[in-house]
Amino acid sequence: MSDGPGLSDYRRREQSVTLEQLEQPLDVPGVESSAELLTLNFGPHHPATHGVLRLLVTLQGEIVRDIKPVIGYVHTGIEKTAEDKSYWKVIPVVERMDYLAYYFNAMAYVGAVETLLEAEVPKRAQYLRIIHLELNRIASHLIWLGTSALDLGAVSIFLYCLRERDIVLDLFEMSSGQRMHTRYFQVGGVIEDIPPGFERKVREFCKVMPARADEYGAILNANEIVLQRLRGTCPLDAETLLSLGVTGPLLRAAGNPWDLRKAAPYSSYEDFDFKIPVGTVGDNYDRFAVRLAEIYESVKIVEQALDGLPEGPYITEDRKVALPPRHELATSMEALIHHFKLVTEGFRVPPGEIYNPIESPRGELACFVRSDGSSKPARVHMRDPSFVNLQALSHMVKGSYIADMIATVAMLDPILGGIDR
Amino acid sequence: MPDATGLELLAQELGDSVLETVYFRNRATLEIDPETVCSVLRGLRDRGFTLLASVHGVDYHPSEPRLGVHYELLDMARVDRVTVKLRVGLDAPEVDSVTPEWPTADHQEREIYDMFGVVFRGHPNLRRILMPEDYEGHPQRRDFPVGGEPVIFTRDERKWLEARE
Amino acid sequence: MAAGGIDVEVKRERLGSPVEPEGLRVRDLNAHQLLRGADIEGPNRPAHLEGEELERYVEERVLTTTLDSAVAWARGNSFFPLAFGLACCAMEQFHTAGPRMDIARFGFEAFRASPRQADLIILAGRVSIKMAPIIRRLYDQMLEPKWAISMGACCSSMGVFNNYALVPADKFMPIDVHVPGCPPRPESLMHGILKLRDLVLADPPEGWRTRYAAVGTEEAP
Amino acid sequence: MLRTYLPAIVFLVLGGAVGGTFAVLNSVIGPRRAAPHKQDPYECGLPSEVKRGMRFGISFYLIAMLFILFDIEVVFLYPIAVEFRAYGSFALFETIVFIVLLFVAFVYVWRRGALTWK
Repeated sequence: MSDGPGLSDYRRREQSVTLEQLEQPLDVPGVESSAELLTLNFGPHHPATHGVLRLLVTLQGEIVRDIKPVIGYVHTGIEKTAEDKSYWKVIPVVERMDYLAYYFNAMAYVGAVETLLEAEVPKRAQYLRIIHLELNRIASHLIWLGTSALDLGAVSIFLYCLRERDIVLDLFEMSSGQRMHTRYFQVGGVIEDIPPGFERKVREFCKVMPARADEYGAILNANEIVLQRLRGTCPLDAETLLSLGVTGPLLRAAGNPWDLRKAAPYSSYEDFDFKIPVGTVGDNYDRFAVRLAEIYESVKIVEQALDGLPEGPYITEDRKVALPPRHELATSMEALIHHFKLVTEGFRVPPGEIYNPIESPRGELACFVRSDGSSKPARVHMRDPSFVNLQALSHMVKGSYIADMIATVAMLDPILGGIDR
Repeated sequence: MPDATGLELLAQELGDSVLETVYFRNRATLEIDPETVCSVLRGLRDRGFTLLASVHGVDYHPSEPRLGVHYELLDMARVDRVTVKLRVGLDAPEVDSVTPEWPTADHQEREIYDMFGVVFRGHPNLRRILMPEDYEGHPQRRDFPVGGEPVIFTRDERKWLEARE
Repeated sequence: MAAGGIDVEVKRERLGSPVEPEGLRVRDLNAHQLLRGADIEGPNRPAHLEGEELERYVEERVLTTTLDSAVAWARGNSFFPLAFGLACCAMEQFHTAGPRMDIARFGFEAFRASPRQADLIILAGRVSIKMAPIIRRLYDQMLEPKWAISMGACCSSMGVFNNYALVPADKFMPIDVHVPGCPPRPESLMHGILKLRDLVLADPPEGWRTRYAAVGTEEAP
Repeated sequence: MLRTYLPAIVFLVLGGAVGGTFAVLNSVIGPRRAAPHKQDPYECGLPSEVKRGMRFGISFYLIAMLFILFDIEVVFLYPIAVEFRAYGSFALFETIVFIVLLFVAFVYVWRRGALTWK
């Protein structure tokens, strides 16, 4: 497959882009000749970019003078694929966008379709959804903590976090049969009720997790190197963050307690009491501390949701939307017709547009669904928090050292699947 | 959410640039004239909608004018959301860019340009963001083929090899 | 189905040689008995051996290996994978290197950051057309001899997203092992790597198709 | 004379031999396949744009010189430390003077701000 004399079209494409085109006149005070500046690819394949993010970094010695994120290296055309699938089949496609918070993608999409359909989600399904959402938030924060500590040199924390995350993935496998991209959320509720032993295992995990989080806190907060690298580096105040549209732990670290679970509660979040960790200065240490504290809050929510888990159906009774249970198919003809109609063509959604925001581990994740009355969505767009938060990177990093840039990219927690969609 | 009457009041205050107001599933949407997008957003910002949450494009293929751009605005004090929608034809897909006033729209407008071909006048760095720089065509338009190719399974490997010679 | 219809009638005959008798386990047992001299003649045979039994005994006990099978053994057991996560499969790749699945048991946990020190590239995730030339360049810059594992359906056959944006890895680089799954479990990635190790050790276990020379089991064209 | 140096010589010969064989073994056994971009500099998977004539900033050289200065100081301490008991108190004072002198240099460099990166 080597390209031989004529370049294959992939190779020609990439080499056609040279840095001069991307170069912009650099108005850096005090640097007249650009001989001292070095433009470097902090490129798609790099251990510290948390995915295939390419940062065009202009360096003056150790100091970062200008940074330009170049993305699109894992663009999969998910929004285009979602447009020619029926509503029911879009869920697995949408889940694969932000591959650390897959339950949140499904929740945003399913919430939007339920609002369009005005389908009523039973209370038990809402509680089950919250349990899985908060467990997924913990799992996402664990991968963030592991890889960020890896970037700062604390390699063993990576293995501890994976040990905890394995337990959470076992819970997902127990309730839905698959570790990742479980397609557990359906329009109108969840696809299956939780098996009998699930509640006991989740309580065990909820007992173990705070103690483990204390261990991580003890190791990292006592480590002078980590503190030196995080405290006081690359701060950004709340106003600039708001003008850049940044939401989530980055905004809360700067002091603005904006969290959609409290501000606009959805899926019965108002039944639980939990606190929102908020930082003060807005530097890397606050971002780290806010996310670490969120793990404890998520554990509290899961425990309260388990205590208050109501009885009742786990999916909406409306047969137009939800599949009838298997045993009913043998007896009632009507269930068979519903089943056949749903499986072949899928349910139709009244025409309209909806923008459904929820709180994902990285910020406001919203799904815009436009339906034209057929059984396929006309447009599915995900407002991904990492995509918007990435714009704040250049404001944070200009003028700081390379080591601080690596710590800032780690604390930004960008997920390239969500950015490139 | 501004309820139906609040939406009508908002529309009158913003004057004739609002073409239509839609109140659907208690969410407010203002459809505006594309030329006045900057002034409408500035007016809404004065009324408390300080955070521009999202800018995204939609292709209303069968109906004209075809390319739509949506602006989702959020008022954090009153926890209030409003959507500003504008429609642009395929012949003159030109809209004023809001990036100078709202820096968050930078990458999102580049994505709409990359995926739908709507040119934003005044954008500091309008270039493709997701597709390769020298890619032809705007993939998320509805008439752009979904693409994809048949997968080479072991059973028809021979067929592919002959096809390649 | 195409014109051929489903002619999937499975014919299975056992191959000529059943499991190769000279397997290691069997040779060990022979040597043991030779030493005790039990099976030669009569139980009271003196233990020492000479002449022809001595050669057989020595040949049984000493594992004679040619140089390249020794080199293949060294290469197979010391992969240095390139830390290269593209998308969701990278998360499962972390877990393969994590404490439970623990790739370190087989010695492959040294994930190298630069292609200059890696001889196995695991494509964990979906390959977009913008990323394909970069991966090809990385593959060119890797150490010789090099192998490539395409982990997950997106990389092997564009999986769920068969659209304008993705490229199957086979189109631009030679792939040795395809690991199915979306994302594949850590265990199945581990199985893929071990299968590659057997491939490198040049004695891959015969798949059931080759062992039974099964014909007609491919799907219809 | 040879008797006392024998372990050192054996050590050197063995180290050289093992190191040499592994280096040579690689070029003897390893396959050689030319690939288009194999010798290009590796820059995260992209063609590197760094021109040859790129000059490093002056602060890099400053830090390098300071490091060499204080590293040599430590190297001088090793031989003294080996036979410290035999030299008695004379060596102790000598070393202290040596360290104090260099410490003065260190404080000067520190106060002048050469250690902070500009």
